[in-house]
Formats: sequence, structure tokens, C-alpha cells
Amino acid sequence: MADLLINQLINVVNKLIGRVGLSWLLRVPELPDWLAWSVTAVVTAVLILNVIAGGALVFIWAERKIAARIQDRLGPTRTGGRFGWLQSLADGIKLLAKEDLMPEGADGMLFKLAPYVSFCASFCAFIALPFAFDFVGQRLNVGVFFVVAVLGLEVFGVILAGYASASKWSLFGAMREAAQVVSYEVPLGMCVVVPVMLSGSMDLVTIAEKQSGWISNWYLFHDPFTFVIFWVYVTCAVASVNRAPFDLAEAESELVAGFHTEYSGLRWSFFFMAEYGSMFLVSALAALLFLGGWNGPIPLATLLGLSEGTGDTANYFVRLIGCGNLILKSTLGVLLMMWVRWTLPRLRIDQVMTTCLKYCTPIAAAMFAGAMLWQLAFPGGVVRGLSRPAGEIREGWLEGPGGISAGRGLFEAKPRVVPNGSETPVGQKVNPTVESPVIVKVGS
Amino acid sequence: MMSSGVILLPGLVAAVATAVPLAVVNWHSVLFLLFAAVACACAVAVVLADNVVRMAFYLVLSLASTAGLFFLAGAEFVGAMQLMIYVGGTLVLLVFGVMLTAQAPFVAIKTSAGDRVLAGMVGAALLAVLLQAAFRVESWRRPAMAAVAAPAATPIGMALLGVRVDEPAAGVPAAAVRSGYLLPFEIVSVHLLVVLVGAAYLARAKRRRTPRSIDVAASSVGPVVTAREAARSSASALVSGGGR
Amino acid sequence: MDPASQLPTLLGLAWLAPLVSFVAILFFGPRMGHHGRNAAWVATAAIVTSLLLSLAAFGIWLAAHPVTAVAHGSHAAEVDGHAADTHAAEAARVDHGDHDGHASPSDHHDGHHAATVPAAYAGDWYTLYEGGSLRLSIGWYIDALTVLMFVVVTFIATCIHIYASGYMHDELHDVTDHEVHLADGSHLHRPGRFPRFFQALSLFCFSMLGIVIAGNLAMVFIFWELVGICSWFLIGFYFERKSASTAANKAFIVNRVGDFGMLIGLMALWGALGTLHFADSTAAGVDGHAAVQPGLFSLVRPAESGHALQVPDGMVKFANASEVGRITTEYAGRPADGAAEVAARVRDWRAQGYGRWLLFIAGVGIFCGCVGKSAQFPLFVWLPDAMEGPTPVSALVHSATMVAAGVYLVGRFYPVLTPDVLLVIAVIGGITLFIAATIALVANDIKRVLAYSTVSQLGYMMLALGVGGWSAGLFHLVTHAFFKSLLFLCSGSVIHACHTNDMRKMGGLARVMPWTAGTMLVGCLAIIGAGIPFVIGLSGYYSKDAILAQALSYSQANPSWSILYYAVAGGAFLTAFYMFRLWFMTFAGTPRDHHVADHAHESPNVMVAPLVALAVLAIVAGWTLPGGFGLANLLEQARPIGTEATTSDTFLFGTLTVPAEHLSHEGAIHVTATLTAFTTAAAGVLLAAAMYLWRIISPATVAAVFRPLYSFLANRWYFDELYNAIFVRPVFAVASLASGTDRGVIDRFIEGVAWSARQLAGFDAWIDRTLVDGLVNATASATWHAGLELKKLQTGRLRQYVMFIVVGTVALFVLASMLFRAALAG
Amino acid sequence: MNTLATGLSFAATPLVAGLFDAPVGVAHYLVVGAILFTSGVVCMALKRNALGVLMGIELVLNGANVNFVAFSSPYLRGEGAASLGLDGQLIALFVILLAAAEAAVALAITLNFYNNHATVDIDRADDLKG
Repeated sequence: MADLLINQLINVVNKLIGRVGLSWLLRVPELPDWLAWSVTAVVTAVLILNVIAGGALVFIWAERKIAARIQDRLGPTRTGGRFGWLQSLADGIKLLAKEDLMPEGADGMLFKLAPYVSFCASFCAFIALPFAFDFVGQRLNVGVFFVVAVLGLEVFGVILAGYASASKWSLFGAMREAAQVVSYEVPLGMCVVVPVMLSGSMDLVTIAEKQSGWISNWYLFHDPFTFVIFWVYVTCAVASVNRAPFDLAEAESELVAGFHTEYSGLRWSFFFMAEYGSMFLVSALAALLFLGGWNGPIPLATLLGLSEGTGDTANYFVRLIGCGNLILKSTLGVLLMMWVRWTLPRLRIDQVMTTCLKYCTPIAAAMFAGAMLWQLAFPGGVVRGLSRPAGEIREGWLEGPGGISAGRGLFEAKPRVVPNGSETPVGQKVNPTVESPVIVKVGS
Repeated sequence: MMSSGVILLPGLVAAVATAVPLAVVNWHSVLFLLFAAVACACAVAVVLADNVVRMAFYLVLSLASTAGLFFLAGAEFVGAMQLMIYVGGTLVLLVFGVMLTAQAPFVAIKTSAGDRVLAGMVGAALLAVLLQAAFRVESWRRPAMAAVAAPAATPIGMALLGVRVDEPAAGVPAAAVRSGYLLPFEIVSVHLLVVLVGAAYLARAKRRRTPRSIDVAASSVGPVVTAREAARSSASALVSGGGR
Repeated sequence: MDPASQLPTLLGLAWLAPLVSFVAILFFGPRMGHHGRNAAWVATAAIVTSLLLSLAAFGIWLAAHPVTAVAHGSHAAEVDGHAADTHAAEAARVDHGDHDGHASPSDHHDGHHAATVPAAYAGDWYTLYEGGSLRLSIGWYIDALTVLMFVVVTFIATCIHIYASGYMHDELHDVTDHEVHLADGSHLHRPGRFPRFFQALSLFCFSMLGIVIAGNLAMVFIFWELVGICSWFLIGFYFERKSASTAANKAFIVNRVGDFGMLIGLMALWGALGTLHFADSTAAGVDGHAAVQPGLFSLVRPAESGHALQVPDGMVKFANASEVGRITTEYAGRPADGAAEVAARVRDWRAQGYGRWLLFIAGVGIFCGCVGKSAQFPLFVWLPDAMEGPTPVSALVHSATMVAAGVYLVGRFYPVLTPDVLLVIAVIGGITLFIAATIALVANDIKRVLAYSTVSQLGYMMLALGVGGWSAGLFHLVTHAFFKSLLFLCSGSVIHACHTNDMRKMGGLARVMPWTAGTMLVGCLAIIGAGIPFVIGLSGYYSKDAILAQALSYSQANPSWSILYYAVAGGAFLTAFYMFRLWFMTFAGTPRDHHVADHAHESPNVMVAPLVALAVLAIVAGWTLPGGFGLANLLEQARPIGTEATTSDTFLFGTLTVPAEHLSHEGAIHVTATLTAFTTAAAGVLLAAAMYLWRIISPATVAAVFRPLYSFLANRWYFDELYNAIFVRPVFAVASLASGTDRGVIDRFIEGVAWSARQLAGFDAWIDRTLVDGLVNATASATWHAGLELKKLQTGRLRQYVMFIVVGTVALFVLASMLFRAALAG
Repeated sequence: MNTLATGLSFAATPLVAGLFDAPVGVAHYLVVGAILFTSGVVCMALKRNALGVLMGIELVLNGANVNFVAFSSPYLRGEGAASLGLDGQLIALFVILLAAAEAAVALAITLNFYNNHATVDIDRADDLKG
């Protein structure tokens, strides 16, 4: 009697936790379809928003401390205990309390909209960003592409801001940022293409899965070219999020504060969040593309026997660990950017362009070609995956008998009957019960 | 316009609330309506707006929501492409708009009312024709049950490499649609390169006596000069961005 | 030792050496040293090589056929013939052994025959063409005459090469030719042509030797023409001078006239006999083993007829072709019987005289060629003009090679010549010798005097051959070659010293140039045949006496033709006179023109040395050593078969008797001839001395007295004018007539056609301009105006265009939906 | 206000209802494409600003793209209706690429035009008018 009850309870908990992808709402029969969808969407969005906002808070504090340490200061010490770890919260309250000024002669609508545009960009990018297997707002099979594209939209708000606040400082900043971001997207794209080529998929989840196993399976260590191109990627990423030494858009020594000279209060804080959000985003992207995603350096879960299919709870913990992995790596990336910012002096605009067109682009192209040749020469990278079953050492289209057909199998979910288009790619993708193609592959 | 929109929206909401039992609401349809509405509204706004920068802003919104439509239609790769390239191209449009027309005389080049009316009529006629063409075919109205493979970028990539791995669409003889796209792909890539060079050449900074534009600019004041200098400083980068 | 295989090789190499140097100079001449200075050495080396080879061949010949005193009479002849025959036989055996050459005409089976068979070797190196009965080949016919000629030619050529290498040194640098006046009055200035000269010289030697060694008439003809070309090159060496170029052309054209006759002769021979080979040759038969094909000599003088001259069967059949044809048709079925029948009839036909004309024509035709080359009576006009060439050329052409070629051919071809032809030759020779001598009397150009003397000497030779003095003629040819080239070279050195040809400007040169004077004196004595009667004399003494004696015996045999003897005697007198006139005017007395005499000087050694060598030879060439060795006896070895006996024949000119040559050595004739020669020569010399040395008789008064005769002679018997009137003018007339027709008729007609075409074109152009252009222009203007109207449509307003596009599209849609409603329904 | 809204709502009811309960088909996309296309055309026809014209062009191309994608979509495919399959998406891709190229060149031309005429008013670009 009692143990029956306990069993029931455990089942419920399992359900609740195991379906943290929130699609469990769908399983509740009496809940109407549209409500289920909207609740799922809202919850996901809120989660992502929290990641950004919380991240921003943490990073602001971290930046203060790091800058202080690098400049041989203490940084915030008082607010909230001896480490001043409530400092950024206080800042946030201050910002909320500030008055929103709009200069005369500004284009009102655009001036108001610009911060939200920027923020939306970096927010939307998070939609396709997987934190762990199945911990993803919307899994897209062109995930990388989507993320990079949307990231490019962020500059949009910056330019609008620069134009709308009729100030030459702002305009200057905006123009500089436009030039810089637009040109840096070229090498960035090239760098991103390399892992895509290696994994044979643009699906971030797949790419990360391909690097599961020991640290040697990370694409960073796949071959010398990927190792080089990772640093190119870091450079381009820093540049495309306008962090020092590429922060000409807000060069306080020349332009008062660049594109957000005229902004204050909440709108300014949105710019701020957007910046930190995209910093986190590019770091996460780096982690996913080169640093094994949510796979730790040691395949802990596999060693513990906690592989897929061993119960929902186990899956949940495995993925939670993975999520922690990814966030850790991303944070390290952000900290690296801060370190760089407070270490290196700012570049001139011509130096910025030279770095992009004369160094990053050619190097990226050469590395791309090199990685391709390497891939053809010895598929499987430098070190064979240590802990992975042989069937799992897959390199995109090179794998399997019959090459292409096997490759197609990778993404070939069973054709399903779609009644009147009621079930769409969006719905079908959110539904976590659908087994991942990769897993299908590995299992078979 | 916006005011009328402000009036209309509650009307629509009310209509939805009254007319549609929520139970039958189709999530896909809702998203479609959302994106479609944004796209169309912004397109119209592009037409109606006078300020170039605003026009560009609306255009970007319209294109972005079109990308959303593509996602809905299962063409995820095309959608991403749209976001990346179109938005990039339009971004440059925007920049140029700022650079060239941020000055008083150019912010708004007014069009005569007669033109507006005429264009409106012609546009209406065209729209009418297109609409009745759109609704003419019965089988275009409602989708049928069909076997659907999960949308994948892979077949597109293979097709661009000249290999077709996707199964032919229903009702189409296999041979008709199985052609690869390697050659067009190559042609387009070369074309893009040529465009890059040509654009850089056309837009290069000319070393001749100060052009009239400079004189005009010198007479005017304010952010104009700064804007144009910004243009000078980053012309090549912008053009190359446009050529991506 | 095997002469049959060695002689052809040696002589062939001697023949080809100049060709090698020719080719070498032709390609590398200008690069041979500075201005091609070394070309002279190349050419000289080549000719010296061939001289040595010829001498070697000469030695071999002498070893094979020791020269013994010819005992006159059939008995001795028989012995000699026996010897020669055995040699020929062995030669023939060897030849058949190695198949590269063929035996002499002496058939082996007629071993001991009354007639002597000359030792000769014949054969072919290479067959150019073989078809039907004709076989053209590069072959050889070598007998004593050939070997002798080789030595003579190469020796003289060597001397002349050495001499020329000094004489032509002007050509080593740029030359200003003072005899050529350009349009602007200045003198021609041209680069030197030293290599070219020696190149031509080498080719000349090659051609001459080719004639000498030739084994058949075709080959002879080929090199005959080559010699003509070379003479053209050399005479026209200063081709910028009008006179030189005309002289060259003259020589060439005149030779062509002769060669035309020669071609006729060749055709007659080949058409009738089917072969041009002198000697028998072995053509590889169908069955592989050799089949003897008779040559000309054995055809005309077959062994079975005792080598007596008879019309060959071929000619008889050819002449009586109609009969032959009738018989062959008669025996249509059985050709063998037909052939037998014809063979049976041939004898009768020959008796009836068929084919004699053919033989006569053949002989005369060949002789025509010789007339051209050897400058005989009708065609001698080119030779004096040929003096335009450089003096070494004159020496070469007029002593040893070109003119000798004609005489040599007559000698070579002797067996085929009938007495009638011989008479023709004799008469022509007589006329030539007399005319030339008379002209030489009054010539003042030193080289022209020599030239005419050459002509008259050639007349001597021809006459000698014509009257049956075969060896006499050829003997004179050899001796004359020596002393005449000596004379020319002397005159060359004189000219070289005085820079003038005019004897009237010379005089008293003996003091300044003793060597030249001495050697030239030797030459003059030699040419007039000076000597102590019955004891010893210069080379000319022997040869001339032989000729005179033979002429005398001939005139005794045919009284009606004794005029020939007197011509010879008179010629001797004239020769003596003009030669010494030349010598006296040149060397004796006092200088007439100091300006000339002052810078006169002895020539360099390189020019004097040949003079001395030649002078020595001019002295000793005629001697017969005790033991019988001498040119005369050497020539006897080559005497054509069947000519050692007196032959008599009746044909065209009545009965002609050609006395055997050894008859002329009979005491009576010999003594008479010798005395005549001596007296005439002495008289000539005395007269010359009286007029030019002692000045007893003044030449001027003589000239005044015989004014008409003098001018007649001075104008060279008006031969040039005569030919001008007979040949040149009519040719010009015909040419002008032709050109007149061309200009007057043909051109008129063509111009008419052109004119009418032009009218037509004009009309066409009018149509084009009015109608076609009108149409086109109308279209164009219409288009233009339409464009002007349409232009208004292009307002340059982009937005308007967009409007148009949209409206057009909508209209299209509407129309389509109206028209194809059914199609769109679906 | 309210009256207008309610009246509008009633008027719109059948259409709106149809829109909501009818599953989305190709026709819906075509309508969107048509609107984009038309507004692009009108934009071209109206804007005197060269950049405006460019934006009109972008709109037009975009409308065409919508149609292509709609016809190629596996979800909207009608009963037995011919579908472009993947080709539609590919063509759309090429359209996008070429649109980018066109934008680059057109902007360069505009820049030149601005350098020479000191304006971007295309009505003043009639130097070649007949």
C-alpha cells in the first residue's frame, strides 16, 4: 500500500523532471493544444531570458572585479558582503530608476526601438542554442547558420540607435560598428563552416554529439588546422561583438560613448544586456563547435553507464551535467574576452580592417582547405575517440556503406503522416518524444 | 496609417475571440498569420514611409518575418539564408540611407499626390490580378495528407553539388526535377566575385577635384559631414558587405 | 696493276675534285678568310689534286701501254695492234670480273686482225635513265687521248689558277670599275668578287674534264652546255660593263646556234641507232647475265667488215622505213621471219645508198656543235669579244678548255665521220684560218690579236682533222694549248703592267719586263712553228709540219681540193707576220707612250712562274725522245680504228680519198711541207721585222695604199655588221611587228572591252545610286522620324517606366485570362 | 470606436474564421507574396529616392521568393498538385544570392550617382532623356 504510493510518487517525479523540456504539458490530456503550445513557448522564453539577464548580472560583477584585479585594484567590495557580489543588482536598480532621456531632434520611434532590436537579436539567437541534448528552445537542422545570421542582426539596433539619436558621436560609432561587423562576418562564417564540414551537419546538437567521448574528440583537437582556426574564430567573435580591442563603436576616448552616447536608464541597460548576451552566445557557440559542447573532457556519464535509454531520471541528470559543462565553458570564454579587453589597447579602424581582410580571412580560408584535405586523408582526426564505440566514429558523409545514402539516413526520420499540416516542423521539433536521429544512428 | 492600425487590431482580436472557438485553433495557422501580418504590414509601411531609414527598418522587419514564413514552410535553410544575406544587404542599404540622406534636404524627397494616387490604382489592379490568380487553383487552397520527411539542409547541399538525394515531389515525373545545380552554383559564385570587384571599382574613392557633393555638403551643417566621412572611411567594407 | 679499274677511279676523282671546290666555295666562299681570300687556295688545291691524279693515271697508262716508235706500215700496226689488243682483252676480263666497267670497242674474238684496235676502257658509273633503247648514263671512255687531255687541261688550269690568284687580287677589296659610268657620271663602286671568280673557274674545269672523260654523247652534251654556262659566267664576270655582258650573251647565243645542230646530230644517231655510247656496253639482260650492246664505233665500223666505215643497219632500216614497214605487215604472223627478211635485204639497201644522208647529217650536226664551241667560220665572232673577261679566263677558255672542246669532240667522234663530213670540216677550217689570220694582221688590241690567232689555229686543227690528219690535228691541239695559254698569260702580265690593251701605246717593254718578253718570244716562235728544219724545233714546229704535210698529201690525193694546202701555207705566213708584229710592237723599239712605259714593271713571281713553266713546255712538248716516247706516238695509241689506212669514198662531193696519215711522213711530202713551212714563217717574220722593227716599210703607208682592204680587215670583214643585218635586224623587225600587233590590235580590243564594261558599271552605279540607295535612304529616314517621335516616350523618369511595366503586365494577365480562360481554369 | 470595431469584426467574421480554421495552403503564401510584390512595385513607382527604389526591388524579389518556397514546401502541397520540390528552394536561394549581388552593384551605382549629381533623386537622372 505504502510502497505502491511511493512508486506512484516516484513515477510522477520522474515524469516531471524527465520532461523538463516542458512538453509534458502536452501530455496532460485536458490541456487544450494552443494553451500547451503557448505555455511551452513562454516558459522556454523565460528560461532563456533568465540566462541572459542573470548572465549579464554575473558578468558585470565579474568584469568589475577582473578589471580591478588587472589594474591592481580591489573593485567592488562593499555591496552585499565582502565581494560586492550584489553590486550589479544595485546597478540594475539604479538603471531602472534613471530617467529616460531622448535628445531633441532624435527620431523618436527608432530611438525607442533600437535597444529592443539589439536585444531581440541576441535573444533570438539563443532559441536555437542547445544547452544540452534536448535542452534547446527550438532545434533547427540549420542551427549554426541561424545563430550566426541572427547574431548579425544585433548591429542593426546599434545603427538605428546611432542614426536616431541625432549626434555625430553616435553616428560615428554606428558607422564603425557597421563596417566592422559586416566585414568580420566573412571570416567568422568560414571558421564556423569547418566544424560543420567535419560533422556533416549544421545542427548544433549533432555537432556537439559528434564530439562526445574523451577530450581528444573535441574538434579543437581534431587536427592542426582546426586548432589554428579556433583562434581565428575567437578573434572574429570578439570583433563581431564589439569587445575590446575591437570596440571602436564605443571608443570612449574618441567618441564619448559611441552609439549609446545619448542613451540612459533602461534602454541603455538593454544595450548592455544585448552585449553580454551576445558575448555569452559566441562563447557558447565556440564551446559547441570546438570544445565538445556539453561533453566534458571525460565521458563521465558513459563511464558511469548512464547512457541514453537508462531511465528518464538518469537522462535528466546526464543532461543537467552537460548543461553545466556548456555554461562553464561559455563563462570561461566570456572571462577570456574580459581578460583580453583589459589587457590589449584599442585598434585603429584601419588596423581593424587589416586584421580582418589581410589576416583572418586568408588564414581562415587556408585552414578550411587544410581541414578538408585532412578530412579526406585521415578521417577520424588525430586521435581516435578513446571511449567511443567504433560505430560512432562518424565524420559526416564519409561514414557508412554507400556514403551518401548512409549520410541521408542520418537525418532521415521516418516519414510520418501529417494530417492537414496540423503538425508542423515547429511542433514536431519541440516534441521531445521524437527520438533524435543521431541516437537512432548510434543505436542502429 | 498607424492610427487606423491601432483601431483595427482590437477589432481583429475581437473578431478572433468571437468567431473562432479556441479549441480548433491551429498553431501553425496562428504563427503563419502572425508572420504574414508583420510581413505585409511592414511592406506596406515601406511604401508609405518617407524617411529612408525608417523604410529600411520596416524592410528589415518585413524580410525577417518572411524568413519566419520560410521556416514555417519547412525551408529552414532558405530562411536562414534570407536572414543572413538579405538582412546583410539591407543593413548596407540602411547604412547608405543614413550616409546619403541623413541631411535636411534629403531626409524626405516628397512625391506628388497625383503620383501616389496613380501608383495606388495601378498597384491595386496588379494586386487584384495576382490575388485572383492565387485563389484560382483549387488544389492550392488546402493541403493534402502527404508523407513528409523532416526538413533537412542536406539535400540542398547535395543538390548544389549536383547530386539529388531528395525524393521527387508527388505528382512530378522523377526525371523532370532531378537536375543538380552544380553549374548554376559555380556560375553564381563567379558572378558574386565579379560583382564584388565591379562594385568596389564603381564605388572607389575618386582622386579628382572635390566633387559637387562635397561643395554642397560644405554648405550644409551638422552630422552630414560626419556621416559622409564615415561613408568614405568604410565605403569598401560596406560594399563588400553588400556583395556577400 | 690493273688499269681498267684504276684509271676510271683516278680520273673520276680528278674530274670531281673541282666540283668539290666549287660546292665548297659556293656555300662558304665569302666566309673563306678576309673577302674570301682563301677561296683561291681551295680552288687551286682542288685543281692541283686533279693534276696529280691525272699524272698518276698518265703514269699507269704508260706502264700499261709503253709508248714505242710507230713503225709505219701495216706490219708494225699489226704488232702494235696485237699488243694493244691483249691489253684491251685483259682489261675487258677484269671488267667483266667486277662489273663496274666494260671493255673497249675491240671485240675479243677478232684477235689478229689487220687493223689495230686502240686500247680503251669504257664503262658506266651511274645510269641516269633507262627506257626503251635509250640509256643515259654517267660513264667513261678512256684511251690515250683522254689521259693526255686530262694532263694537259689540269696542268694548264693549274698554271692559270696560280696566275689568277695573283691577277685577281683587285677583287679582294672593294672595286671601283672605271669602265662603268653610272647615270650620275660617277664610276661603279662594288664589293670584290674574288670567291665567285674561283667558284666559276672550278666549275669550268669540272665541266671541261667531264667532256674529256665522257663515255657517251649525251654526257658530252650535258657538260658541253655546262661549259657554255661557265664561259657565260666568266666572260661576263664584269657584268656591269655593257661590253662584257653583251660579249657573254653573244658567246652564249652563238653557241646555242651550234648546239642546235649538235642536237640534230644526236637525234639522228639515237633515232637510228638507239644508243649514244661510244663503246660497246654491257646492259644487264632480262635473264640477268650481261648482254653486250654495241656502241657507236662498232656499229659504224663493225669488225666483220674489217672496221671499214659503213652505214649501220639501223640507219639503213630507218632511212627505208616504208619498206621495213611493208615487210613487217607482210609477215604479220611471224615476226621472226620478218626480221630475217629485213636482215637479208639490208645489204642491198645499203648498196642502194639508203642511210648515207642520215650518217652525213649526223656527222655534220655533231660538227656544228664543234663549230660553235671552237669558233669556226660562221660562228667565230664570239671569241674575240670574249676577251672582255679577265685575262686568265681568256687564257683558259682559248687555249685549253672551251675551244679545245670542239676539236676534241671531232677527234673523239672521228670514226663516225664520213669523208664528205671530213671535207666539210676541212673547208670550214680552211676558211676560218684564213679569215682569222687576215683580221689578226691589223688588230691593235693585244688580246684580240691573240684571240684571232686562236681562231685561226683552231682552223688549222679542224683542217688537219678534215684532211685525215687525226693525230696531226690533236697534236696541234695539245701544243697549241701550251703556247697559246703562255701567250695569253704573257699578254695578261703586259696588260697588268700597262693597264691598257692597245699595242700602239706600248713598245720597248722588253727592258722593264724581261721575263715576260722572253717567255712571250718563246710563245711566238712556238706558234709560228720555228725550228731548224729536219733537226729540231719548238713544239709548234712538229705539229704544224704534220698538218702541212697531211694537207699536202690530201691535195695530191684530191687535186680539186688542193686549195686547202695553199690556205694552210698562207696561214703560216700570216701567222708568223702578225705574231711578230705583236711582239715587236709590244716589246721592241722605244716606248711610244712614256706615261705607260714609266710605271710598267715586271709582274710578281706568282705570275711569272707559270709563264716559265709553260714556256718550257711550249718548247719541249713536241719532242720525241729517242726510244720513241713522244706525244705524237702516244696519240697514235688512240688512233681511231679503221683510219690508219687510206680510204676512198664516193658520195656528195664526188670521189674523195682520205690518205692514210703515215703516208704524209713519206720523204717527198715531208720535205716539201717542212720547207714550205719554214720559208713562209721566215718570210712572215722578216716582213714583220721590216715594218715594225727596222721601220723600212711604214705600216701607215701600207695601210694607206691598201685603204679599202685595210678597212675591210680592220672591220673584221664586216662580219658583225653582216650578222647584224642578216639575223639581228630581222629579229628586231619581227619583234617590233609583234609588239605593234600587241599594242595596236590586242590592246585596242581589250581596252574596248574595258570601256564597255566601264559604261555598264556606270549605268549600274546610276541604278544603285538612284533606286537602291533611294530605297535604303527612304527606309532610313522613315526609321529616323519614327525614332524622333518615339523619343518623346523616353522621359528619363524611372518611375514612369515602372508604371508602364506594371500596366503592361496587368494588361497581359487580363488578356490572357480573357483569351485562355479554359486553360487557366485548371 | 467600439461600434466601428464591432462592425468591422462582424464584417470580418467569415473571412477571419475561414483564415483561422482552414489549414494554411499554398494560396495563403501566394497572397502574402502578392502583397509583398505589389508593395514592392508601388514602392518602385513612388519613391524618388534611389534607395527607396532599391528597397522596392528587394521587396519584389522577396515576394517572388515567397511563391517559390510555397510551391516547393512539403507541408502546403495540395492534393495531387504539382510541386517544385527541392527546386523551389534552390531557385529561391539563387534569387537571394543574386539579389545580394544586385544590391551591391546598385548601391555602387547610387554612390556614383550621388558623387556626380549630389543627390539621390532619380527624377534628376534624366540626362539621357529623348
